[in-house]
Amino acid sequence: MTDTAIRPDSSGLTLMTKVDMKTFQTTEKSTWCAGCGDFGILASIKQALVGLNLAPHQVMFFSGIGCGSKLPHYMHVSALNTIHGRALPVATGFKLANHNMKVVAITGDGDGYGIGMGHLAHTMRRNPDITHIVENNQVYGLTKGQYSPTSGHGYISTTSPEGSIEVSVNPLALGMAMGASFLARSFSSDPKHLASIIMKAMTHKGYALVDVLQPCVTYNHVNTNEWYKSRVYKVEDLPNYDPTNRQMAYERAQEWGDRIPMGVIYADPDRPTYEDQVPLLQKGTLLELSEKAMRKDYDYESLKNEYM
Amino acid sequence: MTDTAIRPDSSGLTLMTKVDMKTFQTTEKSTWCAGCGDFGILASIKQALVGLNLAPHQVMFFSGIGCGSKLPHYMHVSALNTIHGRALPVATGFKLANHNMKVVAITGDGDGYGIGMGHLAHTMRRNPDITHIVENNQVYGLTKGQYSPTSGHGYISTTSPEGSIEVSVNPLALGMAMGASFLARSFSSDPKHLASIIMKAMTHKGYALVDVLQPCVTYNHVNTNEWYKSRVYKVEDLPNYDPTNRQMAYERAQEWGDRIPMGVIYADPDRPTYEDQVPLLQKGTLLELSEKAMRKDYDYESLKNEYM
Amino acid sequence: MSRTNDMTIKLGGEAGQGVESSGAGFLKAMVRGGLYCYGLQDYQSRIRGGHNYYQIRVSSKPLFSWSSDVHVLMAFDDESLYAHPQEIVPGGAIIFDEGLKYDKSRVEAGHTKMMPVPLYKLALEIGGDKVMANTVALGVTSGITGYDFEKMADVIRQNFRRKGEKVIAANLGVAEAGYRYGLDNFAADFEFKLEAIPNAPKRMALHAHQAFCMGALAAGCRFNSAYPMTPGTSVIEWMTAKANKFDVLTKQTEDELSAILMAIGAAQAGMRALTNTSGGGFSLMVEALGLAGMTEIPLVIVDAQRGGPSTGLPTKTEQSDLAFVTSAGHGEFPRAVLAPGSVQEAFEAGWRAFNLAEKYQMPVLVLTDMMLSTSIETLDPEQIDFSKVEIDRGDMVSNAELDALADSWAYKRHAVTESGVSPRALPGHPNSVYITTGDEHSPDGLITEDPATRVAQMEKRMRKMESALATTIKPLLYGPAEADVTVIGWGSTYGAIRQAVDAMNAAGESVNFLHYVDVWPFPVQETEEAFAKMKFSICIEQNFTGQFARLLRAETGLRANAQVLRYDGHPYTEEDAVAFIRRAVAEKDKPHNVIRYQVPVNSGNRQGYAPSNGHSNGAHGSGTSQGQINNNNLNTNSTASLYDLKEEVKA
Amino acid sequence: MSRTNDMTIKLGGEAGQGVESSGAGFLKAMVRGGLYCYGLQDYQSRIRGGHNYYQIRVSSKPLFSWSSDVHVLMAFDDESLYAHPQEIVPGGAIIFDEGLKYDKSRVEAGHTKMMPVPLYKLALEIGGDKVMANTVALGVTSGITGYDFEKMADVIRQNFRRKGEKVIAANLGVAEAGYRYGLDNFAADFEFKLEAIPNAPKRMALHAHQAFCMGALAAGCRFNSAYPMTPGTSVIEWMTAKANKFDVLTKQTEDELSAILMAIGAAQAGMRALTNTSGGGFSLMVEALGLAGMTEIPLVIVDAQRGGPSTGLPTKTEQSDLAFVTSAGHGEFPRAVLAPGSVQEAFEAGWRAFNLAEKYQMPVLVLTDMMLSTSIETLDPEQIDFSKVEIDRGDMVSNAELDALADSWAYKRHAVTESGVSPRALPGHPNSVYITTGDEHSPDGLITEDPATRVAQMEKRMRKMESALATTIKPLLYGPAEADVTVIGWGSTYGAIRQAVDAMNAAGESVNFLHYVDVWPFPVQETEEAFAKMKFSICIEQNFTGQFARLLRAETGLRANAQVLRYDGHPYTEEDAVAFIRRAVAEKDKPHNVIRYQVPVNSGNRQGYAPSNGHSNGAHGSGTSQGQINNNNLNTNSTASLYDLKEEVKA
Ligand SMILES: Cc1ncc(C[n+]2csc(CCOP(=O)(O)OP(=O)(O)O)c2C)c(N)n1
Ligand SMILES: Cc1ncc(C[n+]2csc(CCOP(=O)(O)OP(=O)(O)O)c2C)c(N)n1
Ligand code: SF4
Ligand code: SF4
Ligand SMILES: [Mg+2]
Ligand SMILES: [Mg+2]
Repeated sequence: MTDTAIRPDSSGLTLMTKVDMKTFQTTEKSTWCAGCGDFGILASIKQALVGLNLAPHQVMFFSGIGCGSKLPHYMHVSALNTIHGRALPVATGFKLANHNMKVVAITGDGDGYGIGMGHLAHTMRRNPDITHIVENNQVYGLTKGQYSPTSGHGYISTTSPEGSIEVSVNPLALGMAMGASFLARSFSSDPKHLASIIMKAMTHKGYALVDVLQPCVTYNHVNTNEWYKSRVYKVEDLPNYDPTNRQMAYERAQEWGDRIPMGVIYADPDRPTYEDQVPLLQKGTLLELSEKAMRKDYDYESLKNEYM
Repeated sequence: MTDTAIRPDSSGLTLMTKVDMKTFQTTEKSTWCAGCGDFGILASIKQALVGLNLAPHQVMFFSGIGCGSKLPHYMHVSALNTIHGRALPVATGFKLANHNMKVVAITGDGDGYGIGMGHLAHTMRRNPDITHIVENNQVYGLTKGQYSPTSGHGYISTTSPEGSIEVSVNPLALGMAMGASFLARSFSSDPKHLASIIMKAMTHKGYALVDVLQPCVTYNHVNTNEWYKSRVYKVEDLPNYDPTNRQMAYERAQEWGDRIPMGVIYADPDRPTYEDQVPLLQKGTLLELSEKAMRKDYDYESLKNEYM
Repeated sequence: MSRTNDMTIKLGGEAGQGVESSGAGFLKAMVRGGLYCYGLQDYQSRIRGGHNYYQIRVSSKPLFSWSSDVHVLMAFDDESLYAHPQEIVPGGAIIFDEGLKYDKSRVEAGHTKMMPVPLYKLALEIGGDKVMANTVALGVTSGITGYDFEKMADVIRQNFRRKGEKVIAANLGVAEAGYRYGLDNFAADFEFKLEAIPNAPKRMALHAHQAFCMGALAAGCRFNSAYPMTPGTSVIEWMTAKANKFDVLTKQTEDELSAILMAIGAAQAGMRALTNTSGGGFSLMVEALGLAGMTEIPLVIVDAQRGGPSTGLPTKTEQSDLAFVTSAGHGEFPRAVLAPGSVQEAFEAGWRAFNLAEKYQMPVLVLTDMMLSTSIETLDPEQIDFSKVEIDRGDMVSNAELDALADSWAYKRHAVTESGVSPRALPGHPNSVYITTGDEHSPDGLITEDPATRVAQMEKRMRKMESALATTIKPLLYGPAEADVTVIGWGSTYGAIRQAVDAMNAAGESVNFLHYVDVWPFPVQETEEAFAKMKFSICIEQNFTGQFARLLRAETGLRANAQVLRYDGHPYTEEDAVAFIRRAVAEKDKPHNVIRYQVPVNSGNRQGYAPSNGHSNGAHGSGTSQGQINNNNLNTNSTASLYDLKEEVKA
Repeated sequence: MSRTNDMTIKLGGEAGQGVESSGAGFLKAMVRGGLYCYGLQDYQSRIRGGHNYYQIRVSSKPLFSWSSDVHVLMAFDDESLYAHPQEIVPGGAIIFDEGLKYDKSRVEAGHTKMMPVPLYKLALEIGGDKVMANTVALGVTSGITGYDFEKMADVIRQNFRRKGEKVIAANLGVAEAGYRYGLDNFAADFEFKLEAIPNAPKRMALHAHQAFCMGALAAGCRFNSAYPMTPGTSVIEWMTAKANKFDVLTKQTEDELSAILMAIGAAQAGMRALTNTSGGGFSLMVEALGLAGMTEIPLVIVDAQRGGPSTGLPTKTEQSDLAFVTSAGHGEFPRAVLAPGSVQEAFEAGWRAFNLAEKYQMPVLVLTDMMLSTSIETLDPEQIDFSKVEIDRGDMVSNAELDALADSWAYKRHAVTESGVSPRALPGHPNSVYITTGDEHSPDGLITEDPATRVAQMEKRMRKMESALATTIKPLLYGPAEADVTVIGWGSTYGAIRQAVDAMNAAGESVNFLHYVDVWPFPVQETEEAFAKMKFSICIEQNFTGQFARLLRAETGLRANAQVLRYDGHPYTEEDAVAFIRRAVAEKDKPHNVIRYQVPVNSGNRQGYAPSNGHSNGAHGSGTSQGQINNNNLNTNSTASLYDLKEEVKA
């Protein structure tokens, strides 16, 4: 043990060794059901990290609780698997402390859009440079199939035997209302698209939401793989689609039903991040700055004056 | 004490005696600062109740914690002054139990849009028949002037000496994203307008938000009475404004700055309330129905069969 | 030891293989044959895969706990073979698919009868679907134990009645094929038998949450808001399933804060309102709990405990929320905590909780746990006695009384009274117009900071604790009135301890059992009286710090002579309890002996396939002789401090 | 009793009248004159209006508490006249505006010197603004007490230095006018005097939160997330004010959940992270607290207590979160609870908390309260000793050590060790790649349900409690090593008890004082040793249920002979403490005597204008004779049960 220089050596995003899919591989066996969409999301995340040439120690993952939130256990990466609905504030605290590391938060729909709604809305307003991937299976998987905040009207489950009677959360519309700077959607069964969207989200400076449609083969027999497949389309394929155009984005964000838009729905590349707006953090990461404090290298005696 | 017929006699909204402003008067002295906008809100609420001919026992008020949330103490009405940020779920529970009573929730901006954000968004999705009046002074009054979720960018306070760097909450835009069925705004210094808007909100079937601009004379020296006065205008005065038109409403909901719209910004009179969609509640209030249970008038023995 | 109607049948397999539903069906078939069953479920926090098991203990006498000894294991995957062989008694059997590939070296088959059966083949050939392999295996079990096939057929007919004749026929077919196969190939060489009792009385097989809900429903509870959390979820799911028939409104909320808050709102309107959760969710309810305490709004909260802290062991059992729930919330307010220990006590807690809540206008917490809320007991129908359910709403102001008031100012919601209970009027009546608040308040519910009013209100509220003591259940003494050894327990350890006490007294030892159902307010006087009669006492609980022992000491200054603690997530078996009691007695000389359950070294890997009992030394079958507990399984700490663990450090 | 440099000066008025800032200025003027001051603030939960007061006790010796006796009252409204007259000692004075209209019958002026002064007139005429009336009154106080006007002038010059010469001159002018007025009209007939000490040493006047923050800052804390809540808010406001100079990042969050969660995130990155709140906010932090416990993330949480439960008494004091914070959270995990009792102890808690948190990788709770966090003590600058601040981050893995690891798989975040502490590596290094989780986990931080791993991790974590005991502060004995009477206290009662003990020993009685600063893990051994030496013990605390006494009994089985409890929201005065101790001694025969503070009957109305002391019988001045406590003010309960309150019911 040493009381100096315990700050980890994190040289930003410069790469030490070439990363590939194997870099992130673990022996830990996943607990997901065969056919679960989370497998595709895991693969796409790894792919995106490879694409961005990010080593395991350069990225910090946060997750909540749910089937999907177990994801960081199944890859070799720095991570904190937090509690249900609470990944975003923890991720924000970490980012404020060490903005040299890339920060990714992974949550389910119940986790991120339900119990975590308050943190979600306020994080959007703050715009920390965090990528938020939501495994949206429109159901509570881990607790065995209750309806979730994104379940469709009429969705039948053990706690809604006569069908859900709440308006489903529209995360993209919410993001637009709350000033989020990047809003995207993809699909776990289109891993190439998903990986490319995650790369874009991670490249975006600021809070970036990736709403991932994810079939839950065990509990959600309404929003199945086929259900999604037959509905999704890519905004990239629309002529002249401009995600920086708020009005266009707002229209796409509203769309859900026979057609479901995927891709980068909205992006404001100019909005400064929270970290950018804190003058202190322009001097370095808070963690770096705090080394001086660990050396007691401040004039604390002067604090006494105002009380004398 | 008697174990029968403890259900209060609440014959819906039919009136027993004529109510007037005096009906709601109490001897309790308010703790608000002289000049506080909350006085105007209190007066307007009373006026609206008189206008709707609602007696004190026919309305149940809920509030959170903050200067504004003390309001129900200053009028003669049934009320539960809950905890910070939590009025809406309590109000919803009450409404589900006894939908014969009108339910009004009163919160501050910190209370309703900050700590209460999660409940707010989910209540909007549910659409219980609750009127939610937010005393929005863009500051934390009772805790002595910290910035609030609606404080403007750059707002200086003890916890934001260099100015707030978060995007302010836009409650109307949030409401549109979350499927709220009634969204309005008014101003504490225009009590006539405010009273009329509250009446409309209370007449609307479903969750109705009234965002009330309220000068805090002690702490908010930016958003003063004059600041608001010089900016507000009424959508009623716009030619052809139609609050049931989502696109029109969306445009007005976005507006904040030199001009601030007031009035009923959005209304969807057709969206069914949560209570309307629960088949059970079509038979009567839950409280009425539960009298049968209090008499033990159910075949409980039959429950045993499935375990035999 | 009897070879008939005294055994444990275990099913092991992956999540999603239907281990639990198959087990539950077979259990029912045995209950219908007049046998008493105890069904224990063990599953992992995952939806598919992993290793789950279901274990049915059968007896001709009432059962309250499981046993470490397994007589028949149906292994639906190789993991089940590896995880459980040590538990199998000499002469016991393992039924598995003849095609199952497994590592023979990991299965100690010496004294076990291996029974390979063409499970999948029979399922496919006769039933047309491989998923019926479970049913084949159950048939085999019927066959080798000689259990009346008709009982099983009955349950199959009932369980599939909604699926139509064809499905019923297919299932009956495969079951019978299994039955024949077992009978023909293995029955003769299998010594453990099951025999249905002629004209068996009808009995119920159910778990504590089902019983609790019946009690709550019968008490008039018609509002249940909750957020899903294992193992609490089964409460709202049950209430929802019964909602239409019994006019219940249930509401899944956005989080646990909202769950308790909605219940508070409904309660304020006049409903008997219930919310349910597990410890993690309860953590989020604490602020609102204080609101209910301060505003004197009655409320019932079920905290179905699981392994903690934090997300902890989501599907494992523990009794580790006691200290938390008794003191949760800043400041001080009255509450009651009930900890039923059996299915019947859970039923009674279901209705008693609402009476306590309304009589004393305070939140009432009901502590259950993973084990209690999933374990099936067999009850005589009279044990769920709806005729005994009382509805006592306490001091409520009737409409007539309100009518008689002078005006809408006369009623004082928080009037100071000798009992601490202020007559309660519901909003809605013209003379019941009042505010109440989580701030300190005057009798009329208005915010105050006046010291005298504050003191009067505080004392008034806290007096309700004293008043409530008059109606809570005092500790129950089970077994002989006087005994050499007294075991002290609370909540769900009831079953294992009760069975252990019976077994030990039958073996000529002298043991009795002081069981706490209602743990708060604490029954000081009765505890002191009970302690005065104890010769040697042992407090057994399912947590690390000995929370009940600490509560007991805080309230009375008294301590048991020894403490037994377990926190690996698995409940005590009867044999565990017996062994621990004997161990404590044997170590009588150690002052304040703290004995901690240690998991046998060879009990599995990180993935969690370990059996929870201590029979790693191959000594099976009786569970009643002193020498049986492997020293590895018990760890003794002879100092008083709960944190003095240095000696316990291994490797 | 000395007539010089031994008095209490009180200012009373509406919120917003500047009572506190005026009082604080005058306090500084006296501290600069070499006098010791203790400043007590009392305000209501409102922004304007109502009744606030500020009370300054002055002495030539160090002070730790306030006194019930008031010598000068500056009344800025009529309410102040009605609320406080009973407190004024014979010969004491009330200074008020000559134009103030008040009900003479409500002011007992018999032995009090009424001093009407043209406060507003002088303020307007000389200063040009009526708001300076406060300053006039302070001048009058200087005048009548004969206190060196220059000291006051000094403070005025400093306080207004940013407002320019004109403002300074105006304030000096009105102050001097008041001074003259007092001197000329009343000084001769006023017996209580203040005298500056020549060449007075420089001293500091500050409260516990300021001192705590200095300690935290010096310990390297540079992250503070919080949500405003009285009285906790002053922590983040202080840190924010110093942020630029000391490179601190503070963050006001959307709620308390987010406040603790952000702190957890920052701590995981490697920051020394702090969050602060009051009990209601802490209620919302409980789930995350368990996460920190389970993931072994170090964290410091200040819970500034106030009157509970629920919103309770937002601006009044209480020590009623102890039971809650020691057991908050489902399941079991290690934590420490520190309860500083003075400004100096708060400073030390500020840096010690971070060492404890990081050494044992667990959450550390610091309990302050309304009284402690607003009351000003006078300290010698050496008492805030930055040179003594140690930074011990515990067992952290350095970059060099990480470099030396074989690969990125080698490091095990939750390695099982004898001390329970696993060497901690921060994320960011190529060989520090690990996950951790609130689920039970293996040493490498992966979710597990394996019983053996679970048990090993649980025991490892809990061993840290034992280890932590090595570095916590053990109970401090104040006064003679042996005494007839021992008072036991914790946290903020320190000042009143200490002063009482001094006063009583000076009066020839034999009393000492066992003060607990670090209350959890509980120092069992030291407590047992201390109890062995006690002849008659009295536990004094500021809550209803005697939470500390209960903790003590839970951990040791021991009880004090008598208990004193107060929960009206107002702190004990020195005189209160003396009276209670004597009362307890006088009632020695009553076993387990529980004495409760009762508010005098005539102490005000619902709006809360009551003084908190018991001097309603007109016996003033000395506070040291036995008969002084009015029976109305003490309520004795001679039974052991805390809830056995029946006898206490009044009217
Ligand atoms: C505070 C709290 N409440 C409830 C739970 C139980 N719980 C675990 S996961 C989950 C929801 C899972 O749904 P989602 O977030 O959509 O994830 P999925 O399992 O569908 O991937 C719940 C309610 C918990 N762990 N913590
Ligand atoms: C859980 C909790 N956190 C914090 C507080 C402290 N608090 C009281 S009111 C308030 C905010 C007040 O702001 P707002 O809601 O805008 O109401 P206003 O006073 O401005 O009317 C806060 C933070 C509290 N009472 N409870
Ligand atoms: S339950 Fe659904 S979400 Fe969970 S692992 Fe299975 S398929 Fe995936
Ligand atoms: S502080 Fe502001 S909001 Fe509060 S009462 Fe005063 S003016 Fe009104
Ligand atoms: Mg989901
Ligand atoms: Mg506000």
